[in-house]
Amino acid sequence: MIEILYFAWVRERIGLPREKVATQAATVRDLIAELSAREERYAMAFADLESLRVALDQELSDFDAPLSGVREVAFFPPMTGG
Amino acid sequence: MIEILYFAWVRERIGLPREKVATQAATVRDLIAELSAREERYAMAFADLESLRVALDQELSDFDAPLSGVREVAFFPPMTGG
Amino acid sequence: MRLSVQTAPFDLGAEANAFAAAQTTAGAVVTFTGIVRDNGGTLSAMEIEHYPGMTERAIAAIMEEAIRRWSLADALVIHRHGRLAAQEPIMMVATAAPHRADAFAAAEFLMDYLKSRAPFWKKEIGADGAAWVAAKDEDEAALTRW
Amino acid sequence: MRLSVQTAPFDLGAEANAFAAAQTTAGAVVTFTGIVRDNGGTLSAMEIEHYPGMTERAIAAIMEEAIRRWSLADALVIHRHGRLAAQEPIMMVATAAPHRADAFAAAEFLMDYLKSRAPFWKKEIGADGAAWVAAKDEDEAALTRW
Repeated sequence: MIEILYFAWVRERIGLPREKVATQAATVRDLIAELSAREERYAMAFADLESLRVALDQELSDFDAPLSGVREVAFFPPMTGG
Repeated sequence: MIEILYFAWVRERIGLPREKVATQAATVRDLIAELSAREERYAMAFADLESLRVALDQELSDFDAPLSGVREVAFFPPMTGG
Repeated sequence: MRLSVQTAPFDLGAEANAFAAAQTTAGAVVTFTGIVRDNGGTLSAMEIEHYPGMTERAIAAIMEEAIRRWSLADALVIHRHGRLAAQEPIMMVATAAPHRADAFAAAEFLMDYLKSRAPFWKKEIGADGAAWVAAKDEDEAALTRW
Repeated sequence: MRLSVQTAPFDLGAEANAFAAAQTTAGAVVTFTGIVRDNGGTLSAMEIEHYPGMTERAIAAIMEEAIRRWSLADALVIHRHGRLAAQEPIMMVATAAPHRADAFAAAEFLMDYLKSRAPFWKKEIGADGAAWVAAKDEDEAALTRW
């Protein structure tokens, strides 16, 4: 089981802040394909990967990173703090 | 009559903060020569022009600037504020 | 080094005084404070979302990098989240170093990295509705100078 | 814009708060504070001499230049003279601008020019006697970047 977190407009499009998912996805990209195949709201949230960022276990990562051993995946738009 | 002001170690070497001087000096350099000829303490204070700065009527200037119309001349070392 | 991610307002002056008073070797203290702009009266509030856990880790890593690179005597970051009104302070950084060039460079570095690498997202709430603030290309570009 | 040349101590926090609170269009406030370093315990006091009249003129001209070049919303300079103890604040600058890059650049510009173009001279008083602080080549060199 992987815990998936969504922030900002990704959270709003998918309609929930976090969920637990049973997946065999090997990479972040595979996980995104799995989720997008589920429901339209996921497909919409993940439509443009250019405008998305991903963190694995709270470290910024990239879509080709392997998921083996990862417990927490977070998807969000580019950050706008400060 | 020109009012001459001295600051920091220039003031300490010459031994006074300000004085009024009657002079016909055409430039700052001429005024320095006049003062240096007066007494050893002036000659010492003006020995190294590289380590001196001059302001005319409270604006930074240079040693070749003309004195005509100037009411206040100030000599001091490079500034070290902030 | 002190780091606080909080919903409560903070007192810029009290923080700056406490930070400066704690310095014994630093001759230079720089602070930056970000304030919610009202965009000519169109903004009624700002909502800041963040990623608890990752936020603190990311900011701590950025601060440690700044302290190391500029041999800072000290550094402080306070960043709020939740709902903020126009004119309220969003965040502040402070840096202390023996010389001013290091304190300035480290404060700018902290700001550039906080903007683009700490997981905060801002939403502007106005009379016409709410909109997420888009990341600026110039903020990403600012990172390349370090 | 406010400029004060004074012997009295000032409260960095109170000044920073008052400056930030007065801003209505600026999203970014930068402060710099210079503190008397004790040089590892060898310094007992600092004496700052200045040129009354010229000091105010020179600082005002530098501030006006900074406000013009970076379209600042506001600027503040406080600089003390007379006798200061170790750990006391010597001076501060504050800048306010819509964006942080302008507030940072203007604050650094103000500091670089104050250091080398405002008529202040510092004398360090220690156990071994007193000595005028020599101007640093790097302070003069810092001006060339603007």
